[in-house]
Amino acid sequence: MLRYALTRLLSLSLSLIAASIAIFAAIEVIPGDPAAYMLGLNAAPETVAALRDELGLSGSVWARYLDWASGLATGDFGISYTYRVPVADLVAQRLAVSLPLAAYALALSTAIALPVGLWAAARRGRGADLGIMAATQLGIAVPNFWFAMLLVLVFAVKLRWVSAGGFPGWEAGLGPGIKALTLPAVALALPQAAILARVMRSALIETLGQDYIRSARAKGLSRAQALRRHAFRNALIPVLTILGLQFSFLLAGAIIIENVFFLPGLGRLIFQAITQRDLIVVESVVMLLVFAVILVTFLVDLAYAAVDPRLRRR
Amino acid sequence: APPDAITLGMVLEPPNLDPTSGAAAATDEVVYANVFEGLTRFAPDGTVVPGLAASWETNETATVYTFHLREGVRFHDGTAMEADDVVFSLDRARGPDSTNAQKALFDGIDSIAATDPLTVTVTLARPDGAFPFKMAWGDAVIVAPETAGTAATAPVGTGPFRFDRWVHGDRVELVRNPDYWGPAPALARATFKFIPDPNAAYAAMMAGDVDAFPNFPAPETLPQFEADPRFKVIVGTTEGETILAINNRRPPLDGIRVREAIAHAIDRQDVIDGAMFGYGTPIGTHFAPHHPDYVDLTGLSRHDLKKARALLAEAGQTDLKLRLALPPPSYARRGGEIVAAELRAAGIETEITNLEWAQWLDQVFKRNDFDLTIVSHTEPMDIGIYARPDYYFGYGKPDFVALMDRLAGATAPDERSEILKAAQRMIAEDHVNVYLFQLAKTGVANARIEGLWENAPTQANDLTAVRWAD
Amino acid sequence: MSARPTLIAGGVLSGTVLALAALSLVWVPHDVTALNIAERLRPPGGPHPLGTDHLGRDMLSMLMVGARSSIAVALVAVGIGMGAGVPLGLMAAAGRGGWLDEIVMRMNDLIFAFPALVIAILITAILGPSALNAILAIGIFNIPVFARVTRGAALSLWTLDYIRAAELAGKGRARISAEHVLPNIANLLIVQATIQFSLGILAEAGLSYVGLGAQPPTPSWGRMLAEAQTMIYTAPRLAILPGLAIVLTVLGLNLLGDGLRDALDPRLRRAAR
Amino acid sequence: MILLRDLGLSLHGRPVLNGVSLEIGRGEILGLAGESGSGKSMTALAIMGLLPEGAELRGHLRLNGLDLLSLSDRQMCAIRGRDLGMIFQEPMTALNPVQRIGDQVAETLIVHGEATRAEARRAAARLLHRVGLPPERFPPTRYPHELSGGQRQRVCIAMAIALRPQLLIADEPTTALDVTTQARILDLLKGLVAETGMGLLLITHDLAVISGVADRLAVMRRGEIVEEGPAAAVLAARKHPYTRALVAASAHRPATPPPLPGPPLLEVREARRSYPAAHSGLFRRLPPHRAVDGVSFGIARGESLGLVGESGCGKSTLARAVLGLDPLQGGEIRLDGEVVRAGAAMPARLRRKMNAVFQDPYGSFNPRHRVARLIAEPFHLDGRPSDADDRIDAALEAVGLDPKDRDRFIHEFSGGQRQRIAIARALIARPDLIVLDEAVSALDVRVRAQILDLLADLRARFGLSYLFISHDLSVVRSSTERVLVMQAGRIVEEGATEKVLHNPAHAYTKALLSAAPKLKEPD
Ligand SMILES: Nc1ncnc2c1ncn2[C@@H]1O[C@H](COP(=O)(O)OP(=O)(O)OP(=O)(O)O)[C@@H](O)[C@H]1O
Ligand SMILES: Nc1ncnc2c1ncn2[C@@H]1O[C@H](COP(=O)(O)OP(=O)(O)OP(=O)(O)O)[C@@H](O)[C@H]1O
Ligand SMILES: [Mg+2]
Ligand SMILES: [Mg+2]
Repeated sequence: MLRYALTRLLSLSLSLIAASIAIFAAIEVIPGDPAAYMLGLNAAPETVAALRDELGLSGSVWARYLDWASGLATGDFGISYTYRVPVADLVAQRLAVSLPLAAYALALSTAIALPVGLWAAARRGRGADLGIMAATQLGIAVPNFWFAMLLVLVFAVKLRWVSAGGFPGWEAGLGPGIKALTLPAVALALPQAAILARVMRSALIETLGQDYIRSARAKGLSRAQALRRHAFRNALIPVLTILGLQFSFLLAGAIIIENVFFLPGLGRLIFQAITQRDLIVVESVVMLLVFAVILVTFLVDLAYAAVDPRLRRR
Repeated sequence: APPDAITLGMVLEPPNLDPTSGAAAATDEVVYANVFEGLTRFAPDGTVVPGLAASWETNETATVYTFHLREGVRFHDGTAMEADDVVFSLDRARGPDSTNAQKALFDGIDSIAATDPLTVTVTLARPDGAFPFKMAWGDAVIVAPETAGTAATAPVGTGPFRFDRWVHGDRVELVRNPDYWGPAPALARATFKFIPDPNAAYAAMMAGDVDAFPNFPAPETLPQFEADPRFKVIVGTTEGETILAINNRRPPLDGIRVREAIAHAIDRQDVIDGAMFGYGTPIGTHFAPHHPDYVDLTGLSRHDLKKARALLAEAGQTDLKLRLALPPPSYARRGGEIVAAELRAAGIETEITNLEWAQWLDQVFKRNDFDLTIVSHTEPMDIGIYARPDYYFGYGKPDFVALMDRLAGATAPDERSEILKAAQRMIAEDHVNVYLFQLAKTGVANARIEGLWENAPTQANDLTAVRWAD
Repeated sequence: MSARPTLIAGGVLSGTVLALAALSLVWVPHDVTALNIAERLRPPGGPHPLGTDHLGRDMLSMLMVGARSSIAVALVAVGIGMGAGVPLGLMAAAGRGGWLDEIVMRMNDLIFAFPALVIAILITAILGPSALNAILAIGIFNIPVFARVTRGAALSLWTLDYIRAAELAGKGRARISAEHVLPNIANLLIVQATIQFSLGILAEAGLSYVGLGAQPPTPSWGRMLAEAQTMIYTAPRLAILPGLAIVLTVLGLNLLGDGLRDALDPRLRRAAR
Repeated sequence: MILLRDLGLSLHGRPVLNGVSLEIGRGEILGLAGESGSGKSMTALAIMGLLPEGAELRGHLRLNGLDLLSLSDRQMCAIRGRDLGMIFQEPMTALNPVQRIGDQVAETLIVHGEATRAEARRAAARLLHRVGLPPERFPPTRYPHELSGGQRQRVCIAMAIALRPQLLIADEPTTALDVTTQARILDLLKGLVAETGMGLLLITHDLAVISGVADRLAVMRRGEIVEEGPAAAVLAARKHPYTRALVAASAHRPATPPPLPGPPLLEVREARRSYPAAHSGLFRRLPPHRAVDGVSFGIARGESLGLVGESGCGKSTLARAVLGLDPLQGGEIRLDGEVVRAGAAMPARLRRKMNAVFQDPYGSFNPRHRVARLIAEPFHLDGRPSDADDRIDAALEAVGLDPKDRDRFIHEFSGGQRQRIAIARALIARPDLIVLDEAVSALDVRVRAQILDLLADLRARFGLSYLFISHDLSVVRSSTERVLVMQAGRIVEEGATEKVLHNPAHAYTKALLSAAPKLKEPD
């Protein structure tokens, strides 16, 4: 087990190193210069050069890579070129929005999808099932930014129940914070819920065909009892896999939704940092995301083991 | 009582809050006249009026300026603003390590001296009648030596509002400065909220999340606001000459006939209607139409397909293929599509490439690797760029340079006016670029808000006079 | 659930879109590169059955040509994903448990670990926005998907006795993969391809929406949607039509995938009979 | 007690059962025999009310006079598990893999409201002990995957008998298990019947099993009961021709030609192969598991050598090594004097001399290829010969199929026919040695007899050698000259088949033999 953990750790750090090189290389070849961007149309070349020096952009590629990578390893993410504040602070600010948003959306989609999937599986082939499946197909097919726009139109512009976007900050209190994240979370969650419900349903149907369900029925369990007590847990593995993927997606992939709701999230930070060539922010945030994804994968693996005892050894 | 707080919408977030380093218009839109002040300042109508200098005088030849500072001005950290700070600020801006984006403003300065705590004398190398105008720019604001280094994140100025906090990616908040030297502003608190998505901007306005959006990004929705009594639409002028820039270095674009053909191929009104939904004023040269010295030269490049084709045939360019590089703003992206279609009608094929700003700066602006591009030049009174042969469109004709040199030395209003008119005519006749339209300032605000600038002589959201009506 | 209605509905929907896209290669009602500012924002009717857009172009023609770019991007991206992912998956399965398998799978994990949209933005920042780069960005993320699906299915095939028999006949791993493994997982791959295809169309729309996809004057559904979004209040048709086109196409492809899966799955086929 | 009268069943419109009538009393064991697909399992599921979707059931089904067919599903739920218990055909998959065995047993009690959770737990532990899983060695907290097939079958039994049902249905409770485990399970069932007085419906296609256990026997064929009566009498009299055919087939012995003189064809010396062991606990790693541990033997030309031993003793591992599919970690294998090595290192010349027939007649063919292509696969090594087509036809004929079958797909053949095609494929390149790894275990008795005949015939005609692997002693007895007995990776006994199986020297062989059910020959 220790050896397993060690090899796992080694492959994890190798992945991270590979990722850091890939990111750094990609960013090196991006045309455009943060200093030129910041100084605009009228700046003289010497001014740009002066700013480049000030930002520490004039060293050799290797020196800069090592500088950055060793900084990362010690938890020092560097200073943003444009904002001039520590990247770690920026990221922490954004995570305070993105992380709760992702968790909120995930919780919503799970809370919708699991019962719906269960319900549809129990009524497989009947009208209710067909209706639900048609609805999920539609949920997957609708582009989420389109759906988000619609939500804003109805709930913010027409009904004025919530504001059209923005985030007051957690210091304004838990209630306003959650209220501000509700529409974006719904916009993110519904397509995900549609996918999850389908996965849940087909996993359940798969397990319902297993011999042990028949064993359970032979003991005198009703159809519904067998579904709840035996099929559900066995169907969780594919559901967990999808949940893991969805969390990673939600954390960084919400850029478009963040745009529609003008939320100060991680996705927009990257987007903006790329346009402004705030490269150190891009590098560090992408690294952080890669790390988060690897971590989530690891957690999902742990969750597998919690669900399925057959996976506990190894 | 009427509310004393306001939330303003802005499309772009400033990268930092130091106007003396970096060119971002968004920085000035937050801090100009609110947090930082210069010796002089722009009034809403574009004239230059006293700022921290209550008055100034100049010698006969316009080479020595003496500024008399106001009394009792304090920085937000409580320290007094005196002549030393002015000397420091101007020296810092023109020094060798300066990262001031408009360093050229200070080029003419020979020396600066603090005669006494409230008097500053600036000696210029050459006569410059426009020096007070230059000192009104956001890049020339006065900062204190102790706090200049941290202005990017914690700006300390002398203005009517103090910086309160900045939630990155979301908003900047300012609060009233109780120790302001001038009349106290009506507002106690102002929030600048950053909303890049035009649709989100619309929704935020409609939902009442934002009280005013001085540069509203979706002109197509303005009729909606006009029809709604809750809002008022403010349409004004800006200093933004929007041009189809032509790389004058590159054959066959170095030939005046080809450039003229391009100019005749384009229907300005189509571009204004299609890209800006009718907001914008056609221009025929690189000059703001609201300026008293403006000459209407649009006749020189009237939409005339036949003429365009004839000129091309004359130049032997019957199957011309050009690249059109477009930066992100919608005037460029939408306008570019229209321009491309109109050029095609005249027999010029164009290939559109959309670029981010950083790419545009690198490829078009720095390496001059382009044929055509669309961009808006938002600096006030910037016809001087045509005198720079190394500037991206590469004009710099000696006659024009001579004209500009004369302008720098001229102090008499009549003479200046005459030179400016000649310059306008010269670049229009040479068809250096295609002059499309003057960008309009289209703002939306809650109908009860008063005192917002109608026009934009510089990029600013001056809040000193803004108030809620009862 | 019977496979038939799903299959037919999916086939008809995606077939119509494909046919319209194909038709646009030879004929469209109006030229989509010719602008007519005077004719802008015309309501449906007359020469323009679906009206005109904010630059006076015919909406129907725009939608037809837009289908072409959406489909082309998604199709080529799926092609890239399959072209690279399937061989990788086959190789990994053939060398199961070995170093090759390990390397291929770790590389896959790494690609998965990068947030897709961010990489798309980065690629665009490096190479400039174009349909080609959208294809590249979407294609790269299809590779691990196909590699995983292929490897998973191939692994279970490798335990079967007919693979043993082929080994006994002296066939090498590559040959066995091509001859015995690939044909037997083809169904699965086809189904996955329809799913990825529909995801590709959504991704193209998303990328175009943030300005990274097909470039003007080539119309694309995503860009039409993005450009029309602020006009949703004045001319809702402009935003609704491309949105509807995306929804219907994706829906059609998903239904097709579902139907194919049911039709090709021998277990379900038997039950349906 | 349970009474079936004129039970008819169709699945999706296809008739499966036809006028089935049966009766089981208290304390009685009824054996239900018949070849694969005859409808045995469907009869059982009909009684339980757990028929698959699309089933239509007619006739009468009474439990102590109560008409089961008129009950709602809710009412049936109350009866299932309480009055009717069932053990399913496949023990490996009959248990929920993510639930502890104790909880699965306890669930029967809890669902019927017979016990609180804690009581049910205690009762489950007692039940598991009773079926031979003492809590000291097999705590109820174990998960199914931590048990062997036989042990899992015991858990299923515990589940089924928890509430002392009046009728227990055991559907092929031992087919998946090796002989020793099989014997223990059958003893357990017999004991339970004697002890609790329940009725037992024992379904199997193995007449030998029935002859040892059942009081009465019903023989089923194509959904009908063709013969029924006291087990001993039915087996002795064999009135119905089908019964006769079944019995004859299970006792079938093909003629065995003698081996050819000369040097041995295959020599295996000190072969060793181990698999890395699972981790146990946090840091400890168990020593590697030795699947084949120093095995030596030889096969002469024309000889058929048997290899027996219980499940998991290493037979297949050894076979794969012989075939050059898996590498050895020690020792040596020589075929015709040349060393066999796994992987690409194996020369074509050598590869051609061997082939194999595997257990699963369906899984050994690519479902997408036609028979001609499937059979011709071994030609790959030398390129397709010019007379390939003729040889394909000849091979098909040799295994008793029609050359016209060459254009059909594998799913169009029955299990027996498929196994013949596998043999045709093994033969076509004229190998010297064929390894038969459980090649007949999946087939029902009648088809099995045909295949054994065919193999013997081919051996006589072409002078082939066989390595014949099986855990079924009767098959080995009837078709090999010599036999190896394998236990935990080692050969524990070796000798002439007759001698070893009649007069075993090693204790393990004795145990194997005594566990194997035998069908008594009538005088
Ligand atoms: N789910 C099902 N759907 C349709 N037909 C089925 C199904 N299950 C079994 N059958 C068919 O019903 C018939 C009887 O099957 P049954 O399982 O009762 O056979 P069996 O006698 O138990 O055979 P075996 O010894 O192989 O278990 C067979 O022809 C089989 O193909
Ligand atoms: N790939 C493997 N990894 C680890 N252990 C294995 C592997 N394959 C087989 N074993 C173990 O090696 C032992 C011998 O397996 P083998 O398949 O040779 O048994 P067998 O005698 O053929 O049994 P059966 O009659 O059930 O087919 C078993 O204990 C099995 O669990
Ligand atoms: Mg059966
Ligand atoms: Mg085996």
